Amino acid sequence: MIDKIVQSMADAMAGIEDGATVLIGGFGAVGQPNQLIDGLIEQGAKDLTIALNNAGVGRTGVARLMDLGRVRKVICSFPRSSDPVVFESLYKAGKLELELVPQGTLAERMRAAGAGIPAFFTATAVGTRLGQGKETREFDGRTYVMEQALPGDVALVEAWQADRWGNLTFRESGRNFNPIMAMAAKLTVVQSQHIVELGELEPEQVVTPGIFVDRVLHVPYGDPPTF
Amino acid sequence: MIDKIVQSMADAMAGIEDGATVLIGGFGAVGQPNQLIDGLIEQGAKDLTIALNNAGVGRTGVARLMDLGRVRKVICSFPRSSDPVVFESLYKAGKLELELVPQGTLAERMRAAGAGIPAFFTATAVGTRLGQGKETREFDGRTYVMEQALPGDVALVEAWQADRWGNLTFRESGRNFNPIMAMAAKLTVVQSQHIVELGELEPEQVVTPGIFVDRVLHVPYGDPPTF
Amino acid sequence: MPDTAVAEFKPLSRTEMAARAARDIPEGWYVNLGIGIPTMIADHVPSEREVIFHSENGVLGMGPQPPKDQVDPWLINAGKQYVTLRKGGSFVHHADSFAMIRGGHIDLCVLGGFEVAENGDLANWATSENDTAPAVGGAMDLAAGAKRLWVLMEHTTKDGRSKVVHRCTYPLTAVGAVKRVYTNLAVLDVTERGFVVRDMAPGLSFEALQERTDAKLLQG
Amino acid sequence: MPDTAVAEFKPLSRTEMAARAARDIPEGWYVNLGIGIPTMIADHVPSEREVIFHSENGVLGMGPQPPKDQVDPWLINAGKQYVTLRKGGSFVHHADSFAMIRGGHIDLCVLGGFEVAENGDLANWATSENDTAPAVGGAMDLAAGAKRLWVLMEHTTKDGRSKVVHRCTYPLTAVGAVKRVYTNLAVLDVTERGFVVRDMAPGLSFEALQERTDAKLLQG
Repeated sequence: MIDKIVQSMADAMAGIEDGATVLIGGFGAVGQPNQLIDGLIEQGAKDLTIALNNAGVGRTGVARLMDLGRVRKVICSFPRSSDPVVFESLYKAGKLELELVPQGTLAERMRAAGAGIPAFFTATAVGTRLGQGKETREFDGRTYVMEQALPGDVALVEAWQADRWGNLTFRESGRNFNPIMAMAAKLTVVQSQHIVELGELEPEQVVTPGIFVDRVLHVPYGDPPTF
Repeated sequence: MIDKIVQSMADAMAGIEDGATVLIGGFGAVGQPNQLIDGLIEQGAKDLTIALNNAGVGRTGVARLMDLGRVRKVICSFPRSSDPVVFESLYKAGKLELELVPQGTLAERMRAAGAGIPAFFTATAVGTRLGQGKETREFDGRTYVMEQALPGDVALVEAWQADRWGNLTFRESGRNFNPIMAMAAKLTVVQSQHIVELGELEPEQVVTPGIFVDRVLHVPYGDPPTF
Repeated sequence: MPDTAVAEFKPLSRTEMAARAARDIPEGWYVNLGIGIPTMIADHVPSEREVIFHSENGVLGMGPQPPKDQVDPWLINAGKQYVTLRKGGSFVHHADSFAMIRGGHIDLCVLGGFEVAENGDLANWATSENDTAPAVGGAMDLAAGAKRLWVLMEHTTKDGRSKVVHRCTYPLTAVGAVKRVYTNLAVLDVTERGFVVRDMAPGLSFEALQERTDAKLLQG
Repeated sequence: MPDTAVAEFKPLSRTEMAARAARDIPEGWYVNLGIGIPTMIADHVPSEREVIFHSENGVLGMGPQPPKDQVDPWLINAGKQYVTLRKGGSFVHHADSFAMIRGGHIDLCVLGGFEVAENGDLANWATSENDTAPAVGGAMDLAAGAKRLWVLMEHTTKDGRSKVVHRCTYPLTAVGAVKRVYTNLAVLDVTERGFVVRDMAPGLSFEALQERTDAKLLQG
C-alpha cells in the first residue's frame, strides 16, 4: 500500500542535505509551510539556497533560518517585508547572496523545471537591469530574454487536504507557489491541515496529483497568522 | 453585466475569418466540441489551419470540414484513426498540408502561447525526423530542440459547466486539450453541457477561469459518441 | 506654496486620482491594480459595473476589503491586504496567474511610478537612493505583459521634481510599455509623438502644467 | 517451424510477455503503458500492489476496463479504450499530463517497438513501408521523458527478421532511451557494453537466442 503520510517531523525532513536548493511555498503568510520551515531549522542542513517569494519577516521562520547562518543564497522576487531586519542586515554585510527574479519569471522557471523545459523566452525584464547579461532574441518583431528552469532538491509545501497517495488541495489564495514548487523539486514534502481517506477528494478537484508529492505530514495548525 | 453566453450558433461563430488558425479540443470523441465544429462548417470560413490531436474520423465533423476543402493545413499528433478516409485521401492527393507534432510538444506549444512564451526547449524529438531542421542546444550536457508557441485565432472548446463570466469545468478525461486551447486563442468559443448561475462553481474548482473565454453556447448534447 | 500664476488650481487628491482613473475602465475588463494608490481604484468602480480584478497571487474576481470582524485569513491580495472574492471569482496557482499577465490576457494594469518617460518607459521599482536590496515583485511581468499599462502617480516628487520625464533616470521596469498616465495634475496619453494632454486638474493651464513637467507636452 | 536445435523451446505468448514485465514493476511506481501489448501489463499487476497508471490524455490512477454495461463514455485511455478510475485517481489537462511525462515524473514507460538498438535507440512510430501520413502521438514525449523506458515486443518480425538490432533502420522515436527489452524470447538490458541477457524463454539456449538476434548479445 502506498502511504506517503509520515508520522514525525524527523521523517519529513530526512535526507535533506547541506547545499540543497529548497523551494518554500507561500505568499506572505498565506500558504507558507511554517512548521516545515521550523523542522528544517531543527534538522540542521546548511549552506542552503532558498527560493521563495519573500525573504522572511521578523526573526522567526525563514528569517531565523537565515539568522542562524544556514542560508547561502536567496532567490526571490520581493525581499522587502513589513520587517525584513534579518535579510537586510545579512545582505548589507555581504553574508547572503541575492538573486532577484521578477515574480512571474520565478513562477514560470519553477513550472518549467517541473515540465522538463530547461529554458524559455519571456518579455519580462527586457531592457531592464534584471534582464542584463541574459541572451535575448526576437520573435515576431518583439525582443525576449531567455530564462532557465529553477529546479529544487526539496520543496516545502503547505496544503489544505491530502490523502495517502499525496493528492493535494489548497485553500483560496494559499495555493500560490505551492503546486508549481511541488512539480519542480526532487523531494516534495507537504504539511497538510487535513488528511483525508483515499477517494475522498473528487478526481476533478485534485489540484496537485500525488505524482508530485513524496511525503505528507499532518499539521493542523488552523488559520495562517494575521499580519 | 458581463454575459458571455450567446443564444445562437451564428453568434458563437461570428467573425471567424478565412485563413484563421482554429484550435479544436478533444481527444478521440471525448471533450470534442462537435456542435461547434458543425457550426464552423455552416459558418463558411475557409483556408483554415486546424490544430487538434486527431485528424477526424469517418465523414462527419472535422473530416467533413476537410472534405469540403475548407482546411489548408492540419497540425496534429495522430492523423490516424479508426477511419481516417478523408484525411488520407486529401493528404495523398497533396491537397492538405500536415504538420506532425509530438503530442506533448503540441500541448506545450499551446500552453506557451497562452502564457506569453514565444519559444522553449524540449528533449522530445531530439535526434528524430520531427526534430530535423530545428535549432538545438545543450543544457547540463543534454541536447534539446527549440519549439515555438502555437497561438490560435479561435479555439473551439467543450466544457461540462459554464457560468456567464465564462468560468468552466470539464468532465473526467474530457478536459484534455480544452483548457490550454482556451488560453492560446484570441477568440475562445465554448459549448457547454450545463449553464450554471454565477457563484455556483466553487472558486477552487474552476478549471478554466473566464478570463480565457469569450463566448459560451449551451449545448446539452449528453454523452460523447461511443466508438 | 504654489506660485501666484497657478494659485487657483486644485491638484487632485489621491482619492480623486483613483476615481478619475476608475471612470475610464469599462465593464468586462480584467484589471490588475498595483500596490498603493492604484489599489484604491477598485473602490471607485460601482459594483453594478462588472470589472474583474486580478491579483498576482492567484486571485481572479477580487471584491472589496472585508470589515475587520469578517476577515478571511486565507484571502489576501498582492499587497498582502485582506480582500473578498466576488461571485464568479476563482483561484489559480502562481504560474497560471502569471500566464494571465504574461500571456496578454489582462486588459489593464495600473501601477504606481517613480518616473514615466515620453517613450513609454517606466521606472517604478528601484531608486539609486535605495541602498538595501531592491524588490521587484510582479511589476516587470505586469508592465511587459498586460494589454494596457496605465500609471497612477503624483505629478512631482515631494521636492518638486517632475516624475513625467523626457527620459527615465531610475532603473527601468519596462521599456515603452506605458499607454497613459494619471497624475494629480493631468491625464496624459503616451503617443508616438510624446505625451498628449487629455485632461487637467480644475483651474490648471497647459502652460502651468508644462512648467511642472520635465517632458515636452502636446495639447490633446 | 523452428529448426531442430531449438525444437524444445517455448516462446512466451503475449499474455506471458505482459505478465513477465508486470512482475518487475514495484509498488508505488507511476507507469505509462503504450498502446497494444504494453496495455495488457496492467491486468497482471495485482490490485493490492499499488501501481499508479497514467494515460497521456490526463488520467492518473487508471483502473481496469469496465464491464460493457458499465462503460463511462467520458473516461478513456490514450488508446481510446474505456477504462475506470481507481480511488485516488485524478484528471488534469494535456499540458499538465505531459509535464508529468516530460518532467521526468513517470517512473516507467513501456512502449511497443519496431526496432530497439544496442545503443538504446528506439524506432516505433514510422516505417518506410508506411505510405500514408505517419502518426506519432505521445511516443516521442514518453520515450524522451520517462525516468525509465522499457520496450515490450516480439523478438522478430513475422518474416523472421530480428527487431533487436545493432542499429535502427526505421525512423527513430528517441535516441539512447531504452533501458530494457521484453520479447517473447528474452529479457535484455541495454547497457554501455550493449544488450545483456537477463532472462530467456524456457528451453531456449543463449546460442539459439543469439542466432535470432541481429545485435550482439552478452551473457548476464
